[in-house]
Amino acid sequence: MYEPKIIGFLCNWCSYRGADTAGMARMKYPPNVKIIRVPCSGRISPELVLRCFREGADGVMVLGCHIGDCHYANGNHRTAKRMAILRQLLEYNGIEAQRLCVDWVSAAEGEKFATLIASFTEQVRQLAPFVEIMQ
Amino acid sequence: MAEETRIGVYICHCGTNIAGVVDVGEVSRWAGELPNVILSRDYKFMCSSPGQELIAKDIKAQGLNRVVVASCSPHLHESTFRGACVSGGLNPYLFEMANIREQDSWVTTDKLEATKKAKALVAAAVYRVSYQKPLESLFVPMDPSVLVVGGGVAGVQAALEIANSRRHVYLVEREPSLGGHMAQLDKTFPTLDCSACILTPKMTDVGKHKHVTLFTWSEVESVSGYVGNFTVTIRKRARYIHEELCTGCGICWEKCPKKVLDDVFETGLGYRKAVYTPFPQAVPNIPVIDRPNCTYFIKGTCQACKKFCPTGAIKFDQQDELLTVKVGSIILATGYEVFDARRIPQYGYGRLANVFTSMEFERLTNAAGPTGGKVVLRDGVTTPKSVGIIHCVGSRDVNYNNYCSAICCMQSLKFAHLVQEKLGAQVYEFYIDIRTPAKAYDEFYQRVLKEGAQLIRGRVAEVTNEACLPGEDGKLIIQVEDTLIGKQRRIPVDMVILSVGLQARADAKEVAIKFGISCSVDEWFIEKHPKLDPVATMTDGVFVAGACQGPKDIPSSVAQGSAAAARVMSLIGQGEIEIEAATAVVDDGTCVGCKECIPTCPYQAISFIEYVRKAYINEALCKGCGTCVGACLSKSINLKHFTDDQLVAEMVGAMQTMKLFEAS
Amino acid sequence: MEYHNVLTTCPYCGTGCALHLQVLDHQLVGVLPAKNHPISQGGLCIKGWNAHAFVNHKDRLQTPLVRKGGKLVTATWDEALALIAEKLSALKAESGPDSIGVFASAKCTNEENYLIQKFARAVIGTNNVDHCARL
Amino acid sequence: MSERLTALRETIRQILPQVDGVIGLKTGPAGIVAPYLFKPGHPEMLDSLALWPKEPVPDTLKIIQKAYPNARLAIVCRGCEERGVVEMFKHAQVSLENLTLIGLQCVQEEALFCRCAKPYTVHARVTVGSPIAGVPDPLTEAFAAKSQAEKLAFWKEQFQHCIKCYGCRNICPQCFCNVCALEDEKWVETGRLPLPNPSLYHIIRAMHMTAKCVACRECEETCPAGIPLAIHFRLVARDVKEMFHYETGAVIEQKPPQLLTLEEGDYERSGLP
Repeated sequence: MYEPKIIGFLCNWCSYRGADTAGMARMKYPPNVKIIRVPCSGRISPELVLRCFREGADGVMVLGCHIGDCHYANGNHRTAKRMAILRQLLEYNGIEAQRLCVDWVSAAEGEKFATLIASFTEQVRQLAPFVEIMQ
Repeated sequence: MAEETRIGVYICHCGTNIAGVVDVGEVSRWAGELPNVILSRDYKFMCSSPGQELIAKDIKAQGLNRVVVASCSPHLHESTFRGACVSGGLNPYLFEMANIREQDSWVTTDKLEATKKAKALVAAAVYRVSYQKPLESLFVPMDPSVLVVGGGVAGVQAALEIANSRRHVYLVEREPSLGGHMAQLDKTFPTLDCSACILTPKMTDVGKHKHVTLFTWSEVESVSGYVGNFTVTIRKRARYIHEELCTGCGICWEKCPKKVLDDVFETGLGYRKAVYTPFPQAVPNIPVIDRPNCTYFIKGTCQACKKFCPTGAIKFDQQDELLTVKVGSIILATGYEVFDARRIPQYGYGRLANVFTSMEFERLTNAAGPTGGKVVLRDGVTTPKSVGIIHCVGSRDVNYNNYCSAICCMQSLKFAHLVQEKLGAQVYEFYIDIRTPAKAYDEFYQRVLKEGAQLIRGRVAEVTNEACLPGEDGKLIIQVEDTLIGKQRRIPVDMVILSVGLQARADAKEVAIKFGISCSVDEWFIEKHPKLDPVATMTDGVFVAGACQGPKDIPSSVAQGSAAAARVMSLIGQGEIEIEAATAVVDDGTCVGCKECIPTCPYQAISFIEYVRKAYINEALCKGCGTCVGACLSKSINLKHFTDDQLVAEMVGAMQTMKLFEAS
Repeated sequence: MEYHNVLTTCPYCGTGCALHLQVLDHQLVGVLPAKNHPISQGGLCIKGWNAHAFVNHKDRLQTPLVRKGGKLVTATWDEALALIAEKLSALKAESGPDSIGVFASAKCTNEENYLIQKFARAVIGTNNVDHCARL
Repeated sequence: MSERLTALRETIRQILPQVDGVIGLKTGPAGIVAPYLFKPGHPEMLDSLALWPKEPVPDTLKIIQKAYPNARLAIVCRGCEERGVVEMFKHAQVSLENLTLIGLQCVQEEALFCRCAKPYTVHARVTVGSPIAGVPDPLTEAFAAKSQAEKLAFWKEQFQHCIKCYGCRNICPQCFCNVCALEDEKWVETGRLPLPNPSLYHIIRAMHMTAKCVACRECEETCPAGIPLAIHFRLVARDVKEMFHYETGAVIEQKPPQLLTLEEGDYERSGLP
């Protein structure tokens, strides 16, 4: 067992606030995910996700507003499309798609956020450290 | 030569909020060794005045050109610390925040792990801040006109406040008259003053105000632009009445032969004509012709109203009009809907005649209502001798709405008082908890108790007309577990009132998208901050007031109306508006003109310059979402303050720290 | 409006990959590999792919430069060659022919490389000849 | 083959007088084939007209149109090249105005060589040869059947040979950026050969080719290491078709899916929560 290193990209308006909500409610979750705030999940280019893996991240989370609730109307629609393809591509390259978590967390869903962090950390822990894959 | 990067790092204790879990001294010591960090301090409360002064002083004394504060969420204090940087003479965009409270000390159990995580987050911020560039904000003039959507009490209040300070208000109301739900109510709790009596003067003030343009029977069609410069298209639906010619004399609806069940204002208890104003005090006092029910529109005959109208104001050929107005800010006060009691079949609404909803009861007891204020059963004559009032119908219920509708307790107690006062009937209230927190509310509760209402604590299981015990014949029986005595009870009554909850309007989501704001899971509009910015939204220049933001009573709605007006006035007072500096820019040296970005922009801020065949972003329209950045394959678009370099540096900072801990 | 391809050999190493220089209106605009060429069979390495890049590059020297008073100034070929001859002769007279080495480029053709070794051995009189890409 | 060549020559001969030039292939010195712009007034050049090996002619079209935006041109294109032209049009790189597509239908052996699913044109109104059905792509199928570990091992072996010549990118008509993300140290590590595996270079390129790759297989053909690069692109193309109902080059008016908001069902098919 090892401690997975995870980077989480959170949109400023829903998911980051969801994380704040979890914090305000003092919900406990594992410390493995380091959060990077972006204005919208649509800002996250696939290259950014891949660069995380290159730096040795064992998992990457991309969290945005729920479909239909995007602060920028439909920025997360592109996220949905890009990330769906990126997950497939990871598979085609022998990287488990489970290493890339794409989900939607609203500002109110502190509990969902905390649960998601915990379950994703566990999910990644079940896989080999990424450095062992990337040589 | 490039200027040397000099970073100051400040670790906030936040009392014990952070310091109780994270070893702030250790984080501060460790941050001091990060590249380019000139000084690193920890301090009890960074957001306090001395904390802010510390930053300003260090910037000047130590020549800091970058500042990192590790404390709470940037949503709380980013602007505070940016302000501190500015007072120290530093561009606010050379500041970065690490969230070690909401994302660390409050959520991490293991102190050692929390300290490690704090280090990683601080390192990420330190790495990032080196890449940050000073940004200058764009200023655009603020249009002093205001759009208020919704003519209920919150909207009316907001419109009045703004108009009284001589700024122009466009007030749009979907129904034929202002008034909203409040116009339907009889008495208002806890003072029991007549709703119409206190609302009507406000409505008339707005109606005749020289700084208000009223659009009733109208809806907002579309909104474009941004704070300070919105362009709003309003659909003014055809009333088939010439508004300037109409004097509101009422001859048309007297002469109209077509009676229509009024299921909006009179909740289906009364009738109106096919040409009507919803109630006598309507503002404007101009009727509308109900096209689907008007004989002329159905059969082409009748025209009674037209024949008798003394001013010739009836215009059957009127068309919907699309009007465009320019405003600088918008207040949404679109109100609520009541919960549909039919959704709870076991309460019998719609099936058992004498089960009423709270809104129906308001009309029954209202002197201007269909029964002239006589509280009678559905047969129209019988006076009930006993009345059961059920609280929380559709509220605080996992099957329907999880939240408390805030008004039902007081409303139900008010009903108890009115029933006893008017009929002397026995009243039973069925409640889960009694919530009477505002001024003079609990006193009212005590008063109703003294008046003899029986309060039974328990969620009602069923309302039925199937008698099985003596004394139940011909009655409605309320089956409930009285949780205070721990027994099942059957209470026979003549009339049941369901205190139905409030819920977001069916089209709330649609409206939210139109105005670029967001909705909660329950579809209430989301405010910018639940405590500190309750009437602003995430979209600059768009504010919310009243029950569209969540269940609210009249005092709170009025307060929010005023609050939203105050926020708008403060914007107008600034004269010009600072536009988000973190916008996207196209590097026209590398743009290949593939147009991939153009349709991705939710704000139509990107255009294609044909003669150079390159994309161009209008910074005033850009909201800085960065979706175009994610779409640009040649990486020719960059989002200021969220550049690839900055995000990569932030990530590398976090990763390297994590790897360091892993190795050790 | 005229577009055609000129078949040539990549100048960078001894493999002898064939490549097409794309010519639009007498301007070199790009490189294409030669698919049915027996040696390179449609492939090129990164050097070959960029073989055209220097031709119209703004930094490419168009005339010889001679340092005068610490500054490089443009000169004619005659002037430059005369200066080189003068300096080489002086060096040879002063320190002998083995004080001079000749270093040839992979960008030169076989014929040019033959000539330069001839120059080193016959004109200067040294065996100090080498080449940067002895594949 | 020669019948097709004669027919194509005749077709071009007829079109030539109506246009400023026809882009096709020409046999040069030593029988080496390259793209060429046939001009009216020089029909004799058609004697050296060639069919095979195919070349990335959409790129040639782009080069000429950038310099002569108003020229009336015709282009001899196979199915893949036609799709390439259509996709480049969608990205504002070529114009379909004043352009005549001369469709050249591939024959069985060419289709087998390219493992091509659509060896025929669909938009060209002038065509030469008769369209044949697509052939399966055994390489891609075999890959798709592999397990996670086998996929990883497969690419590890393949990418060991990559010399990072950027040829796959250079030759690709759909790679038209002025500045390439693959040359940015932020995204692709520099100075490292063999490439680390999984190769971010190739994942990023495949990502960029989403809904753009027209399956022309030029990248595979130019790869000095013989890496079967098309596998990536073809699998992604299949996903794009399933998730977003988009096929490159099929419908000129259809916008590429990355640009569009989600349409009904898109989201469900994307497999995201």
